[in-house]
Amino acid sequence: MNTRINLAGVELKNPVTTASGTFGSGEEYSEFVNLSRLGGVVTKGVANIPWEGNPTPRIAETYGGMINAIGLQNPGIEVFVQRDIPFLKQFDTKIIVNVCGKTTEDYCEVVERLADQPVDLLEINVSCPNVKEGGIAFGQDPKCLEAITKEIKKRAKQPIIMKLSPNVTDITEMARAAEAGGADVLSLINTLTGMKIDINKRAFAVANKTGGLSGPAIKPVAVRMVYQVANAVSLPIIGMGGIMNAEDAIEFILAGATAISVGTANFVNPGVTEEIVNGIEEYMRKYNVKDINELIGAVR
Amino acid sequence: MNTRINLAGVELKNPVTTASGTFGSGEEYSEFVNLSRLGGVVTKGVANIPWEGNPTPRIAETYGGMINAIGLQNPGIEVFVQRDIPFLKQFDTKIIVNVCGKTTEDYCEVVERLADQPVDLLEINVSCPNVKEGGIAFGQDPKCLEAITKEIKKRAKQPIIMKLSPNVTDITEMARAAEAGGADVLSLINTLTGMKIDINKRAFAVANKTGGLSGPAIKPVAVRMVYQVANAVSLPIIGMGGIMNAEDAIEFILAGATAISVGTANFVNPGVTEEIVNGIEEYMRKYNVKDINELIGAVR
Amino acid sequence: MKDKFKETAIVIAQEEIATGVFSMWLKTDRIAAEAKAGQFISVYCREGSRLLPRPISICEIDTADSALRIVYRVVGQGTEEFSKMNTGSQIEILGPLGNGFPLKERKAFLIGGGIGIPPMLALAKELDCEKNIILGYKDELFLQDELAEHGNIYIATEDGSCGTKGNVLDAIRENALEADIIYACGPTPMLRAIKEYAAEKDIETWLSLEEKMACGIGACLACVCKSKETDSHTNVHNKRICKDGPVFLAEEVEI
Amino acid sequence: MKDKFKETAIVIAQEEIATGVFSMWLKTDRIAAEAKAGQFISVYCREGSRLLPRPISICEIDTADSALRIVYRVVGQGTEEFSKMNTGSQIEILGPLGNGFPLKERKAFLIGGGIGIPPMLALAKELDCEKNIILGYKDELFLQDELAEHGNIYIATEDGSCGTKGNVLDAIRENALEADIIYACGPTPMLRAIKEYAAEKDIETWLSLEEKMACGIGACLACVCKSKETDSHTNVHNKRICKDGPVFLAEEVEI
Ligand SMILES: Cc1cc2nc3c(=O)[nH]c(=O)nc-3n(C[C@H](O)[C@H](O)[C@H](O)COP(=O)(O)OP(=O)(O)OC[C@H]3O[C@@H](n4cnc5c(N)ncnc54)[C@H](O)[C@@H]3O)c2cc1C
Ligand SMILES: Cc1cc2nc3c(=O)[nH]c(=O)nc-3n(C[C@H](O)[C@H](O)[C@H](O)COP(=O)(O)OP(=O)(O)OC[C@H]3O[C@@H](n4cnc5c(N)ncnc54)[C@H](O)[C@@H]3O)c2cc1C
Ligand SMILES: Cc1cc2nc3c(=O)[nH]c(=O)nc-3n(C[C@H](O)[C@H](O)[C@H](O)COP(=O)(O)O)c2cc1C
Ligand SMILES: Cc1cc2nc3c(=O)[nH]c(=O)nc-3n(C[C@H](O)[C@H](O)[C@H](O)COP(=O)(O)O)c2cc1C
Ligand code: FES
Ligand code: FES
Repeated sequence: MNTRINLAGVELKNPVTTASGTFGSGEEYSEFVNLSRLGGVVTKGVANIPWEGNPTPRIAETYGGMINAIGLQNPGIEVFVQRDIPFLKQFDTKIIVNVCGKTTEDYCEVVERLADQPVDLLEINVSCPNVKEGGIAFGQDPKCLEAITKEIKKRAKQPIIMKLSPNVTDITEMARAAEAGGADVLSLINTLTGMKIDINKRAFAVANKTGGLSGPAIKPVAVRMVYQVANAVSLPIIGMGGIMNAEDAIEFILAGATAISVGTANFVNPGVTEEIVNGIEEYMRKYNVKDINELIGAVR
Repeated sequence: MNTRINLAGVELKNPVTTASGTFGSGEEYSEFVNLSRLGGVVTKGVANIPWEGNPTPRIAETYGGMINAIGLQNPGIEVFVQRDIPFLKQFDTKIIVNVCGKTTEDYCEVVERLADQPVDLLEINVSCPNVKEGGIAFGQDPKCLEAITKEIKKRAKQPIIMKLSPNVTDITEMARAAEAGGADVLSLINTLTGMKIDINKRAFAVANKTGGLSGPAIKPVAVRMVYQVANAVSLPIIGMGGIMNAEDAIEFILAGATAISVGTANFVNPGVTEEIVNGIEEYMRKYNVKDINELIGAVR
Repeated sequence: MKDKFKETAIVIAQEEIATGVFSMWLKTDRIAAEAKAGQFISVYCREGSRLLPRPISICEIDTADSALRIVYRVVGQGTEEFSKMNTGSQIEILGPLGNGFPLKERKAFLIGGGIGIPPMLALAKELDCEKNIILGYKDELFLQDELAEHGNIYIATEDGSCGTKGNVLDAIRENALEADIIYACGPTPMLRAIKEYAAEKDIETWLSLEEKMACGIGACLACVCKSKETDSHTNVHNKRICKDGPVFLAEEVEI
Repeated sequence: MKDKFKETAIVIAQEEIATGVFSMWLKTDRIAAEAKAGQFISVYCREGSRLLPRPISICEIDTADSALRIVYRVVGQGTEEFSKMNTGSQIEILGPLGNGFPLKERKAFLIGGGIGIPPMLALAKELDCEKNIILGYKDELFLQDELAEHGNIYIATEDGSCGTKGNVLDAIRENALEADIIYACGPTPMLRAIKEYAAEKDIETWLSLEEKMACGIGACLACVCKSKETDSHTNVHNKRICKDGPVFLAEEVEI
């Protein structure tokens, strides 16, 4: 039984990765999960310099989901390179660094700093709804997306994954723009912009007013977008959005994802990523699937 | 205590209406709800001629929501005028007819046929994700939306509500286009386009492949869009998307909705609309709100 | 004219009568008094991530005690949830829904396939005529003894472990059974074969259909089937299974 | 170095000890053995529409029986769900989480306000020194008798129905109490006032803070508070309440 998949020349032992921002750099969850069992660890977004993030409350629970407006708090690339990469190198898993920035230069600075680092893939977050500058602005305009993809691609030593925002009219247009810019892989979806109001306090539930909706509530939107993109471009896709268990992971793979990321589910069950790895293997045994690659995009 | 609200000159006894397509023309639910307790009944979309709708399965349950691809099956405007309007006239509630079509002419034909009918408001569905032509195409392009709004407005004898699609990059752009076209009221949101795959059958859960995601899962997106639109245009808004109870209804009102519609919740509890009317009154008593209009857009 | 009710029923008893097949008696307030064979109830999940009610046929009606019996197979998370309920558990239900079987007292076939068997018990009890009851199973039997109290039982099993090896039509042929009217509920391929058989023999046939449902009362148009004629309500070739059915005259519908 | 566990605990007993305030004893597998006063557990809802765990302080630790006690107020649907559980119910928990109170055996104030009182019981039991325990309530009292077994109790109530009318600082002043170290948990305005009082009197003070949490283990950065110095982990002026706290030296944090 083969569970290995290939993302732009990088072989993951299985399609299961962690969704950026929900898993730190893996240290905290390493008490619950053997990181070496995962296809890859996608780190929390890191910028060229440290970011303080947004005021609290930064999260709110919603029906079958949650809103977050962390605001990309991060220690900056220097601390990350010195602390988080060596930590992750202890494990037999791929290291996928999620990169954020306010300007194209910010992104490029991070990407260049990582050039000589033992990092396998770079995931470029151009779709964070929770910071004012940069972030989602790049992710909602195909021309901007293509341009920034080009700039980053020029400088990146590792294959680049462009992470798409679902807050767009036509996700395939964005996917094609990223492809045109030279993206090696696409990941989707980032969070849907949402809001919650506390009717007793008559106040916004997160200080930032709006935040990103994640969790199983958004899964149908995510599956639809993965399907649409898989049928529009020829790049491999990392699918995510509401994956809670192996069944959900397989749904994304059948829709066209080569790999998947697990986000909000970690908060519901800190051991979930490893359970998903096992569950995918069980499904393959049950249906006698010899190679996971047979399942990718198998429903059309 | 005043619960009356005003939509383009039409006074509703309270802000609670039914979401189009989930409540037929009220007859079936009249066994569970006293329709005269509702602010208004919004009917299932009706076209100039009968539509067969999509193949089955037309729906699928999702986490905290459901996907539907009914495909706007309807008996056509003639049957509607002869059967459904007289039925609704028996009740002391406002009649809001939801109109669908494939071309601008289709919409106009329905609107003209309703000119001399005892109908209070027309809700124009330019946002249905489940029919190939028309529908959402108008609702995802601001120019098309403005143009069709203008054409309909010219012919309509009743105030028109333009129902917006959430499947857009910038909902305020769409709202402004509808306003520019002469819309009297906006309603939002229609469903988010979603997909579900049955991993055991390796097949799409709804025959149409994609369908519209509704229910509490989408509420944060809906509240966010209502808030954004309320702060972008000066038209009254009918807010909807995942309202399950009075608390949810009040959340939409605080975000900026003048009235609200209840859709998927009817399937969970056929008496829910009346319970929401009562629950809003309770909230007003609890917080000593004299006039519901004080709550509209009160959180900013 | 209110004849449907949403109520909180109480589980009187629940029992696993075959592997993964559960029989549950429910104490109702008003639903049992209105119920007829062939109708169904919508059963709501407690778990809030599952919003839509599950349609389940009425298997027995006890008007004296205002109780209803349902028999269901665990196929997903909703039925799994129901199977965990104990005596005294509260369960939200809506019903009775649909039209039910017409009671025509002629020499009848009552044909049930798999989890389509339960409604045949209510029908067998209500129908006062000569009844040949043909039951199709994959392997494990259930409800056959109770049904035997109300007519002649013929069994078909896919694996041949009991009765005729094959399907219900094989059992009918093997036993050279005849009827003036057919009532059937079960998987679509079975219903399709019965429709064909009945057309050949020109037997009046009533089929109980299934489709995914949302409202359960005819409002949302989720659960339609294709009808031969333009339907008077929908004004197109679609009938609503939850409201106009689930029981249809075979020639009325395309399956 | 695994010191946190996700496990299915069993409810040993549950009791409403004041209006809407519940005391629950949980049988744990490994968490109780690792737990310290001032730490908390994440309690998961069964209802799937509520995904995030609820952080609840540890109120008592019984290592012998591997049991934990929590005392919580019903404020929303999650705590409502917990309050309905009975002896034998299974409940998913994650813990022990956070740092806990440092045990410094000096003349101490243990100050609890409202639902900040429960962790003071675990602390009072672990701390072997002179303890003045000052408890602030709105009106109805709870846990005061149990706390009285471990130190001198002073009570403040907003409505004056018991002890000092006013807040915990009013009670401290009214009784002319003094301390070398302060441990406090309760609403932010109370903590802010204590921080100010302690700064004036130059008393070492440990505050237990609250914030909305997602992961509970330091990974998601949802639950930060502002710190005076750049935090060594985050490299900005933010500390994670779930991991670096919930207990902080008062001058370290801005509240
Ligand atoms: C009129 C009618 C009568 C029925 N009577 C019985 C009965 O007596 N005994 C019995 O065991 N089953 C019966 N069924 C089928 C039963 O409704 C499904 O098995 C059940 O809904 C599955 O729910 P689940 O949550 O376990 O499965 P899931 O697959 O998790 O359900 C997901 C969704 O699909 C729907 N669904 C799944 N299968 C079916 C189906 N076959 N028909 C309609 N909706 C479905 C569910 O209601 C739910 O909305 C009947 C169906 C209909 C339409
Ligand atoms: C470290 C820590 C220790 C705590 N110890 C206790 C205790 O011992 N006893 C007690 O009664 N309460 C305690 N709380 C508060 C408790 O977590 C909340 O009352 C509880 O989460 C409310 O859940 P709910 O579903 O009933 O309310 P809802 O308002 O419906 O909850 C919605 C969401 O908001 C979160 N939330 C709501 N209020 C709070 C809050 N005050 N702090 C953090 N998250 C919140 C919930 O966890 C949930 O994610 C503690 C909080 C923290 C951070
Ligand atoms: C608390 C939180 C923090 C997140 N931070 C980031 C981030 O730093 N960079 C990023 O690209 N996506 C971030 N995301 C988005 C997730 O990586 C993922 O795209 C999204 O949550 C959908 O997946 P899920 O439903 O499995 O959580 C964050 C999500 C959450 C819930
Ligand atoms: C079964 C179903 C049918 C619908 N049909 C229509 C329709 O005919 N016209 C329309 O404008 N919206 C239609 N909608 C969308 C709803 O009116 C509403 O905008 C949406 O469901 C969000 O609200 P909810 O989450 O409360 O259901 C339909 C929704 C459902 C679930
Ligand atoms: S389920 Fe709504 S019409 Fe049948
Ligand atoms: S809750 Fe995730 S860091 Fe504290």
